[in-house]
Amino acid sequence: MSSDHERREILIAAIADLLDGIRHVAVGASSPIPAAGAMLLRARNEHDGKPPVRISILGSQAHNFFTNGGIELFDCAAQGRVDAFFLGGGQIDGQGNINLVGTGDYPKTDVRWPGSFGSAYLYHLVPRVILFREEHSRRVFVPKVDFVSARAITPEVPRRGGPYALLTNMALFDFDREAGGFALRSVHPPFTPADIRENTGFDYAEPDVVRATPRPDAATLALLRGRVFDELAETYPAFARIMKQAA
Amino acid sequence: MSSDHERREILIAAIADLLDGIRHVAVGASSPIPAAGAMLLRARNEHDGKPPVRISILGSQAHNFFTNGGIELFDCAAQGRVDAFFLGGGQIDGQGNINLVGTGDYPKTDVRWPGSFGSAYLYHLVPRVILFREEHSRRVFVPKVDFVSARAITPEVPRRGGPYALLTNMALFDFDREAGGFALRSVHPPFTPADIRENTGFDYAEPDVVRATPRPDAATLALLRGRVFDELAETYPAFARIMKQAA
Amino acid sequence: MTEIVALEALAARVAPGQSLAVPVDRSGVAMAATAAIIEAGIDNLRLICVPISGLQADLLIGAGAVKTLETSAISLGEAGGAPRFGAAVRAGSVTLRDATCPAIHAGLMAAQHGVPFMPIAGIIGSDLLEVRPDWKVIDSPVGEARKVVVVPAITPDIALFHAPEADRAGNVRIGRFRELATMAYAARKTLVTVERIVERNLLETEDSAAGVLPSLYVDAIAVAEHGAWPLALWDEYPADEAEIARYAAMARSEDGFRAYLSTFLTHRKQVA
Amino acid sequence: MTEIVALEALAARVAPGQSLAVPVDRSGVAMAATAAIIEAGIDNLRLICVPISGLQADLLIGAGAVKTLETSAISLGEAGGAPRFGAAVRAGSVTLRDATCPAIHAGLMAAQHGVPFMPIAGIIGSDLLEVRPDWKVIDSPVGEARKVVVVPAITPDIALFHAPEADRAGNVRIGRFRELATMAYAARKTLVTVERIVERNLLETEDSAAGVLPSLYVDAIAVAEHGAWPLALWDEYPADEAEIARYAAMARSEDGFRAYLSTFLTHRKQVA
Repeated sequence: MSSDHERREILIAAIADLLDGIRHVAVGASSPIPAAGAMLLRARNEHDGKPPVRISILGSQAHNFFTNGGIELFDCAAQGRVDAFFLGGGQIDGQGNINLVGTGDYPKTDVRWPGSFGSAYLYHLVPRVILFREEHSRRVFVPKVDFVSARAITPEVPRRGGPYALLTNMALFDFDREAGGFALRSVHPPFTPADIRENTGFDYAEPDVVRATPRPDAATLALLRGRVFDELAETYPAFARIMKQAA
Repeated sequence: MSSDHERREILIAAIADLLDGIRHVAVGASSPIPAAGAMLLRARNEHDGKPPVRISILGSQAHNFFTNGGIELFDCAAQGRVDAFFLGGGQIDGQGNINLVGTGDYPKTDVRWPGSFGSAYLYHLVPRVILFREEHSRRVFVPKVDFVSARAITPEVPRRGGPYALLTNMALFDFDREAGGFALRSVHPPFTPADIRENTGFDYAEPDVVRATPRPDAATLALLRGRVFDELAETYPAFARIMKQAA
Repeated sequence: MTEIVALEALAARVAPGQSLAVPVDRSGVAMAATAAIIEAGIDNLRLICVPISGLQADLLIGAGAVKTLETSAISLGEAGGAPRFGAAVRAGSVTLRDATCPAIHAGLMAAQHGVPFMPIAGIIGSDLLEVRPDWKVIDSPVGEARKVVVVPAITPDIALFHAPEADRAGNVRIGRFRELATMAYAARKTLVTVERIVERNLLETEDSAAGVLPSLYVDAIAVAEHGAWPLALWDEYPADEAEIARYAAMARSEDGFRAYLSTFLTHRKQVA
Repeated sequence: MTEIVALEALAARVAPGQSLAVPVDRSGVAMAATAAIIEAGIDNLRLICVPISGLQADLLIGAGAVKTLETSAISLGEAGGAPRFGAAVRAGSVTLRDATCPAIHAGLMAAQHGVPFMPIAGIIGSDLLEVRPDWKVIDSPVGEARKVVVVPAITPDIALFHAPEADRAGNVRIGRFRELATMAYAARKTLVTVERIVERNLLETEDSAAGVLPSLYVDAIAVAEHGAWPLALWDEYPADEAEIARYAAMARSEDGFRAYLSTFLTHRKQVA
């Protein structure tokens, strides 16, 4: 990968592909790459005459069509009206569980992160939760999280939601709900499957031939560097400016 | 009682007295006499330098300070923010239970009334529920209601609400929550305690000497026929006009 | 995304046998759409009144369109009792699901929050618990020992109401009548008639957005001028009390009701 | 009825040991009042963040005013982690009640509706259930057999927030930020700071009323110009990101925090 900006373009395009087919995606605050991915899908669908995509960006004025206060995103998800959402995690384990609370023993955790936010709820209710964590390291991807903010699989209760994929700076994984774990789908150039294995603390399935994550094609890049970064600038002016300058 | 209009003035003044000390009274739609009683209390408190009285009239624009839709009155009562409310009843029994559904066997009732509205809920939650029913007859005041829309006494569950008094065209009763029944407080002239006994289908306590319900004094009448009927005209123009003409 | 369609097309989205949630008179009742539903012969409806109804329910009942009726009351207000409701109760031709106002709100809120039930204060001791076996009394699982009533989620197939205006994107102005939003959150589909479509974006400012139901919850909109008539629409127009009284008088008999209905349906077509 | 008082008098209505509900940054945080509370030495607060907090909580924690903390997250957003929160967790000086956003909303709504608990979707499988023994998992009393989480009612002693404006009667404009209304419905007392008092009646029109918290729920109001600073207030003013970054840097050490706090309290007095 020749630059930060190219890496980001790959991530944004990968996110747009992961979102293909959805009608409504919600994006958390301070998430320029997921937001750009969602906007890219919206622009592409519009260009291709496919169904429109609705994007809610929490905390954004321009992309907020909620009018019932802070509960509305959660209610909306519970009603089945949110198809995709993004979650990160200080730790993510091989079973897809995420930890947003801290490491070590609760409550006097060694490292304390902000907290679980809405994860414990939304993980059950949003069909395509995309785990997005740029740092790809054994510190983040652990065999077992120290605190389960949100659990991926709960056979004891019906649920429509859960992890769909895991996207990092190095690779893209699918989550297999039947098997209850991740499977490597593609590796972002210049990384190799061995790099992924070395930097991932949990076990995962790996196909015999692992493909490279595709770079965005020319049409995608044109949409991205034009309309999408312009739209993104409303909510993430600094990020959009850097991306446009680099392009 | 020399006229309909004098009878109504007695009822309005009696309601104002029953509401004495409250901060917030809610009045149902189509209830000009309870609304006038509440407005009389408000005017009197203001005149006497006593604490202000808030009046919510359901369905009124001018007396609506709710902004959260139809649930707000009910929530407000559940929060302990409504001190008094009025309920009627196609039947009311000696235990204070009310029937707003119908007579005979449910569901194919012989006579069907509109339905229970919010009574089953508010009776538990509003400390001073004033039962107001102009018709005073054995048809209305029965030993046992055919359908309990709302029950007055439920020892199995904690509650702050319940009946406080029963006001009719002929008399005023107190409700005794300990004893679980009504006690005659006063009889509107020209009726006698014997008239009340004859027209009431349920048993009730009666003091040795039953006083006459007082006619409003001059100061009260002045407030009522002036300011109160003017205020009432916003919500009940026809009723206020008739009352002012007769006065 | 919200579609803007003709009134007949909107009514055609209601299928026989569906559950249909409608609001109290003062919140904005889709009377023109109700006429179109009756005209289209859609029947076996499971009507859910949020939390009470009047002329709209009585017309639908009289027209034979209602199979079950969940409501806290049916009344024509100043004009008195609802005659076709009364007749249907006596005939046993409609299955009653008598309720109390906040229980209907609570059931819709359960659907709004995606939970199977909602606890509710009060009600204990009421015979409503006898006639509503779907309502349960449980021991509170938290706090001090006490009984609490729980009501199941109400998920209407269709929510239907009338509002002053919508924008081109399908955002609908509902003002303070937030039960309209609750109905839409809870329902599988929401159909709205409006007096007019406006060209501005109703979500544009913080002030105008506060009273808006977002298009996310609105499946189809039809313009129906004077669409709540003869009922009132907020501060847009008052109820036509004379017309409602005329209905109350005529609907006392089955024949009178039929005559009224025929005129009412004709009137609707003349307006449209 | 709502009283309009000075900022210090408003802060003095918060007593040590009370539970205090405060909103997320974007809804309007009463930072000037927070300074007044710290200055008045009010401590042992049980802070309830609706549903998360940032600078406000970190300042109160750093000042030693917080005994227990119920929140779904504490973060300074772009400026990174909340340093005094982190230090307090390591020191074990604050009792944590970790939550998830909709559970805090649900707890407040239980209080709003006057019920002891509220069911909530999801959560099952989360370790939050281990650290929140007051949350229960029950068998749904209605519908098909399934487990459901229930959370107890949250009834704050005080709800405190900042808004653009109130009228003389005490009606407060809250726009779309309806969690502010939920807080007020649930709380025993509600204290509000505003940028300004307006002379018109905010309930006057259907449009302006839609975004109003009625005075019925508001105990006291104080004017505090720029009262959310350095946080944003809706579209009135943006966050002072440089100031928040300065805080984030200084508050890494106890001494740095003390120095910041001292300047912050002084600044507040200069503005007032």
